[in-house]
Amino acid sequence: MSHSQTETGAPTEQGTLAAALRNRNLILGGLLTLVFLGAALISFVWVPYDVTQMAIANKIKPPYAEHLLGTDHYGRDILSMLMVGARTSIAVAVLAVGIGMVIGVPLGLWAAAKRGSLLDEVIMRGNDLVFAFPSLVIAVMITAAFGPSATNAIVAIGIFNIPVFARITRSGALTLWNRDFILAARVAGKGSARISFEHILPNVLNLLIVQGTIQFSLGILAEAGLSYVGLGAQPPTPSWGRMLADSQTFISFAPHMALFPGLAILLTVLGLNLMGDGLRDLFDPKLRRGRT
Amino acid sequence: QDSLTLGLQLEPPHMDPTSAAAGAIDQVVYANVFEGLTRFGPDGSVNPSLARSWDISEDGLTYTFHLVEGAKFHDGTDFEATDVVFSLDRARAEDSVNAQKSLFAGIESVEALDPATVQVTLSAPDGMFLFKMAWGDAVMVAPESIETITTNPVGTGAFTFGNWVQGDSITLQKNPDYWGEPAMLDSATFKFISDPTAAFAAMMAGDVDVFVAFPAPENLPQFDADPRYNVLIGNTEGETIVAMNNARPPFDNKLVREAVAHAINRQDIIDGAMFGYGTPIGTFFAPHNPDYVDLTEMSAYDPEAAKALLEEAGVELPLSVKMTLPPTSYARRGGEIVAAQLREVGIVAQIENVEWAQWLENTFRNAHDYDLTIISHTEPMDIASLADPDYYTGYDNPAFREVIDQIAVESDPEVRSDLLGQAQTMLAEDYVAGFLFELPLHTVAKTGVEGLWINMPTQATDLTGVYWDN
Amino acid sequence: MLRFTLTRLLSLCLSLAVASVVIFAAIEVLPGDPASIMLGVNAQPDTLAALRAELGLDQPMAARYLDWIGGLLRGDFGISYTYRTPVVEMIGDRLAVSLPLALFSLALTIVIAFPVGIWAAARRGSVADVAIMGLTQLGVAIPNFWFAMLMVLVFAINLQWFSAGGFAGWDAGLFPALKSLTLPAIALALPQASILARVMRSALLDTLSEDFIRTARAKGLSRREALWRHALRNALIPVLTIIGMQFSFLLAGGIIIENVFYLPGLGRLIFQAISARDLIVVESVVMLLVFAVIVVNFLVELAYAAVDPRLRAR
Amino acid sequence: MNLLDIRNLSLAIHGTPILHDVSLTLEAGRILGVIGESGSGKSMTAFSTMQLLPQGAEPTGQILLDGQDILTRTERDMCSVRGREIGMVFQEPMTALNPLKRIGDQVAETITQHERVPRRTAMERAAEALRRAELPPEKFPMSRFPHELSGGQRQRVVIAMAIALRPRLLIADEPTTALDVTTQAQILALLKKLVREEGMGLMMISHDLAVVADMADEIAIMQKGRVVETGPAETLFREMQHPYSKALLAASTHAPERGAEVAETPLLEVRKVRRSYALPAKTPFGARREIEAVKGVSFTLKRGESLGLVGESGCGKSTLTRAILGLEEVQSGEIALAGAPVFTGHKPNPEVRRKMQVVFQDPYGSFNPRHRVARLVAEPFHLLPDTPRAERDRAVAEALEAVGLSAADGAKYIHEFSGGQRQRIAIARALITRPELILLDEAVSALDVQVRAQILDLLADLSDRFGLSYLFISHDLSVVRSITDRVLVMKSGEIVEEGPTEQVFDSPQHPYTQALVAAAPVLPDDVAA
Ligand SMILES: Nc1ncnc2c1ncn2[C@@H]1O[C@H](COP(=O)(O)OP(=O)(O)OP(=O)(O)O)[C@@H](O)[C@H]1O
Ligand SMILES: Nc1ncnc2c1ncn2[C@@H]1O[C@H](COP(=O)(O)OP(=O)(O)OP(=O)(O)O)[C@@H](O)[C@H]1O
Ligand SMILES: [Mg+2]
Ligand SMILES: [Mg+2]
Repeated sequence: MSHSQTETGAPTEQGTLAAALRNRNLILGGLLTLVFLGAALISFVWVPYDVTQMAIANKIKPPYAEHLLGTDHYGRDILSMLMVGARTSIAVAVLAVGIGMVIGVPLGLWAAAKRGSLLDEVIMRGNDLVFAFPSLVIAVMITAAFGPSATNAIVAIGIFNIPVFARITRSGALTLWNRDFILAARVAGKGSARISFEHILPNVLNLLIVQGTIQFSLGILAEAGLSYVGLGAQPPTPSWGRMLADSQTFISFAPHMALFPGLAILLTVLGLNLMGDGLRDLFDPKLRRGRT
Repeated sequence: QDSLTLGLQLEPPHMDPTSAAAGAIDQVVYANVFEGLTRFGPDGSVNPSLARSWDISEDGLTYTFHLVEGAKFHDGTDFEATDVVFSLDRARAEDSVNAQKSLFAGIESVEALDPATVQVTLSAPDGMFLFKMAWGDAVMVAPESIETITTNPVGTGAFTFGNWVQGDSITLQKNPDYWGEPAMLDSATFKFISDPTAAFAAMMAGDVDVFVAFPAPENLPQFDADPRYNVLIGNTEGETIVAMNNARPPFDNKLVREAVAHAINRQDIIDGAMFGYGTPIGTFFAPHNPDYVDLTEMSAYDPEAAKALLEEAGVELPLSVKMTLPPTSYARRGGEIVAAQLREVGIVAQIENVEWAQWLENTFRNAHDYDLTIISHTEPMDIASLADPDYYTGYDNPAFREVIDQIAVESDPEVRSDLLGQAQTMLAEDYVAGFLFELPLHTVAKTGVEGLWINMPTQATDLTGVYWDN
Repeated sequence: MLRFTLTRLLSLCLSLAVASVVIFAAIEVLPGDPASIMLGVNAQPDTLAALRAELGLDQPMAARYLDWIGGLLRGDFGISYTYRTPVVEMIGDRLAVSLPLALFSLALTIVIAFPVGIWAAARRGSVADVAIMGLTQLGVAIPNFWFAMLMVLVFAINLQWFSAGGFAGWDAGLFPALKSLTLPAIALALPQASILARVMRSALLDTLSEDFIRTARAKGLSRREALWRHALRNALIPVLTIIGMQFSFLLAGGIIIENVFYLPGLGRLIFQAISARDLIVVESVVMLLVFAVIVVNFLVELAYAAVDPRLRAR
Repeated sequence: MNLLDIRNLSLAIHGTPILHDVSLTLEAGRILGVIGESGSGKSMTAFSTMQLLPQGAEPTGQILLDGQDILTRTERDMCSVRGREIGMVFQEPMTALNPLKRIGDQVAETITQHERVPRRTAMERAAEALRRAELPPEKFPMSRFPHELSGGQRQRVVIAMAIALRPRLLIADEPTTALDVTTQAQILALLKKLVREEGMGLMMISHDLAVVADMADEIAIMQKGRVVETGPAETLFREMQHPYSKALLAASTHAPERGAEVAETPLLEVRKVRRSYALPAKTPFGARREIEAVKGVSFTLKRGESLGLVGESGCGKSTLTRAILGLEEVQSGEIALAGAPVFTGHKPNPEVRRKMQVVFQDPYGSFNPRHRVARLVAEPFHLLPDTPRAERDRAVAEALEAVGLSAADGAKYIHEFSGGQRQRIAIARALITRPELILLDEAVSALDVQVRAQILDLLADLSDRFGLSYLFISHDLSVVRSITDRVLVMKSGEIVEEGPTEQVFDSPQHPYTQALVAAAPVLPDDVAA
């Protein structure tokens, strides 16, 4: 026990970093996420094959030396498609979850703070209305108004995410408002907005991390559904979701076409989840190792 | 076995073929439940149906139809000349909602001479009149049943309408009182399966016996290799084209259109989008038609020529255009390939996938707001539609119009054939569109089902001759 | 309680009224004309006009809204543009498939998720936990249709235990009807169960560190017993929230699954209706969904109070 | 053989040593009193015996129960030991109860867990246990939820839970801190009876030397994770060797020097305050029932004054505190601080709130588990905008040191502290902005006498220097006597007696006050000297 305990009260940055480094989930998750993020970034400067170029004669080839992950029904290189598709898919999912969180979480906190009031009622019924609209209808409405694009897919999925996060946040916040430390915060003169962010939010963070990673993977898949009706990234811009959707009818004789985008989604989401779990442990004071 | 389950991709919205364009309606009821004065045969020929014969006056203006005897509607009432009058008058009435009202535009009057004879007077001679009377939109309906025709169709056909589980299936029953050759099946059920993968699974699992217009050509080799199934490959009336907006730049310039035509590699599209099925076309005409002229060489794949043409046209490269794609699989897939091919010659076609409703509204109907689109024209003999300068293609050629006008009134087959050839050549020479292929029809059937139509001269699933051969 | 019920009802009515305006406004502005879709590419302008008149589409929007809402109040949802049948009947028919399917898959979801989530939480950090969470990961990330297809390949095509799709209909009897809903219900339940299990685990872990768990253990409860009897209920609120959302979602959200199994459900109805611009059907279904979501959330709110006495007051 | 024999128990949590070679023994039918410094490891020793240590704890040594080592026992074994063989009363009753379960069920669970009895029998026995713990179900229905009980009432639920099965060993960690002296006397009598008549072994952790002196057969004194002295109760106090023990005893009679002047201007005015709680209706549409916790209380607190509030557990003291703080609205009556009402309209008045701070009865629950202590202590700075960061940090460090903690503790989380340490953190938080009025609800109940003396000095000093006023709620009459000028005696939601502290305690008028004063435990005269 030779490590010095810092005498100032401030938590040491190294302490957090060291804890983070000891966290296996965090590291593994971070690595996985980095691989795919890296692939997306590399694709800006280099891909094995141009994804806009087709080679019909060479279509539906299982993996072999020249095409490590095989080719799709237009003879395009699946590896390259995956790399470029990572850009769209990750961007859509991250931003859509971001929109859902940035709007939904405060709404949920607000509603919980004013539980039982008119405001709560208005917020939650508004959420119900948005939630009840089938995402397809929202998608069609948005395309109709603004034309199809990946941006609009982000907005559509983001809108759908808002009530999800609002509800989850509110449910977590409701019980917390009964805790005594809220009284202490109120004695310190903090208003409900401040209490919500300083005291409620950190305590619902676990729920949000879990829900966030779930919505992330649903977002990648939703983009595929939306591009089917015309919203979403327009071809030839590839996206994982659409690669999957396109491969649907080939599944019985060319499973590789679905397998690799499926794996890509799976591993990315897995990475994020591991990271989520890791963060959760990192932020959980009771699980922290001694500050060494 | 005397019942049959058929898979269809689209469910009819309702059962009245005379008040909607949905081919899905005809697909179920044409020739099975409803019959017209004439009807299409499996090869597209026009044959007698409820009119057993007819006389045409010298001037070609008066048609006298002799109706079959003993025909009854399914509700038990007799089919008589007054029903013909009613049906045709209803279709051409002021407030008619018949989707093909133009079929009846030439009719001056319809009269019942006696219960078994009807006289139709035209305002001008029309060589296509009997053909027009064979359409699903011209079938005979019973006046008493008009109120409920959308849910309970009453016709004269070999099958009566049985049961409709909306969203799922429609069952037809054999009509024991049929006036003609009775059906060989006791009942037939149409199941509606829109998802291509589901269609494959349903067929494989044996849930359906026949799938008409099987939607995923990529799965056909599997059925072909399987002795339990037969794959019937036929043709439709669907000319699939890359439509170009002739009315606005850059495609108002024939050179640019020609460049596009040469940039397109038909075989790649047929291989990539249709998995090898489909006959290449070089003009807007069905290749199985005897009057078809093969002009594919005029728009042979030649990217170098395309580039040269673009340069000649003086357009700035890369030329950026929009390609609007409706939701059909041939359009979405074909569009992606076309875009890739165009990119090779310096045309960047931005793909915009749209819904059918939007395509109809923005591309086809009002605004004609598009540069390129892909669509299959499935009506028989629809070359005439291109003559309309207000048509979405925006093709405005008085010479072509004249030829089409002549065809309409010409009844001498030889002259007609010649005129049709001229019209086809004009379209090809003007590079009105990128002509891709004639849409094929794939029907997958269990071995033992016989008597199915192989081709689809009109949207129909004629079950009158279908039987199990065990 | 009486007052509570009354204010709730009032709130419900108000919400529905507002929702009706929003829904109508949002959906009516969609481009695309139902008449033009029905009559296809060869229709003549006069025919289109005639059909629009017949459908009442030539009326001004306000009049159509009043017509629709007036009908709704009388329980008459109007006549579908494309199907030409009363919308109520159509929705009723579809609900007869969708509602049982939603309930079925929700039941499956709960039956799978609860034990799995609890099990994982009880063994936090163990190999079992990691494996289970990995599996739920798979469940969330695997596209629905993929899994559905896989099941069809195995159970319908190879083993021939089930048919590949379709709905036998309730007339055919309870068993055949349920049988035809089994594969779709499983396909729908898999991702939902994965989600629920993850949420369950997370919420449980949060409560497991509370002091009262230690009290329970001091009474002689094993870790697992403490989890079941004390932590579970405390973790239930977020779980109930998710269940509520899942039910609302399952009612009409299974479009993909309905497509893969060609089931005549509500989701496909919406899809068809929106493609055909059968707006009156879309509006009515969305209205119904809003109603369902509000009711479900009201029930969830009641469940909160049932679970947590501290939420009863006020 | 000894019932409990702890041998050389050492403990580290995440590598930080907490206990060093702790050895204790306890025979059946006897009482071991454990006293000592706050944070010295008393509770950890108790948790070790139950094998309910926090995450990351690694015990070494031996804990023999009937000669069998608990540390080597399997978890399964322990499950049948806990609750039946060993019962435990937790130090912090507020968070020890499941908020979602009725108290009757929670008590009955101890029984059903170990014996196959029908639910009815279990409930009857639970009722019996509650009755013995002075919480008769007739007055406090078993259908209540924990949040509907006062601090002392919850503590009694925890006691009922621990004794329901009459375990052979009872570990009571400060079992009576939240109880008024009369109730405390009854509980202590009950415990004694269980020990003497049924041969139970009792390990009683307490800061109240008088209580320990009265109850214990053996006494152990702990400091800094070590047992510094043990011995029989009769002799230990007189023959203490260890300097810490001596210091501890000396501190027990310490009375702070107080020289603050009480101004005549009233600071806090409470007039006819009523507060009632709604209980759920019996039937869904039936009328709501209410219980009145505070029934028209009036008093004034003058500037610079230290006002004591004593009274029966559950008489409404904490409720009154919350009302004064403006945390809950009252049904009727007025509360004004320096002339300004705490509520304007239905909103708490921020101006007034700035002038008040509080130490809640339940220190643990009043801290956000996810914030570090430094941040928690700094929270009231929110009331004073624009305090520079550096100044805050300095103030936090100062406050922590003032209550006997170190500045480094600011980097820890609240669960890493002992009960008394948490209480001190709560005090540090209340003092940090130097408000005009501080409400202290059982603020020193978990502190050892030495630290308590330090805190009381601090309070007196602050009052001297800054004119702070206190409303001091406590069950410990000697503390109230040493720190307050005036005292209010409360019973069943009403103030029954009021007057200068000396006068009320020396010649109580109201029968309840007389009972209180009579029941207060005192150290034997020869020890206290
Ligand atoms: N979870 C934990 N992590 C790290 N340190 C802890 C933890 N819990 C307690 N401690 C430390 O262990 C020491 C002993 O704590 P314990 O609760 O046993 O004290 P105690 O003697 O019961 O004090 P008190 O009388 O104040 O309750 C304290 O210094 C405390 O800071
Ligand atoms: N939320 C509630 N619902 C119903 N009754 C309550 C509620 N909170 C407190 N009570 C009751 O009000 C009375 C006063 O409680 P309070 O907490 O003010 O007592 P107290 O004087 O602080 O007691 P103690 O000294 O035990 O902490 C008690 O009888 C308690 O049972
Ligand atoms: Mg302690
Ligand atoms: Mg209290």
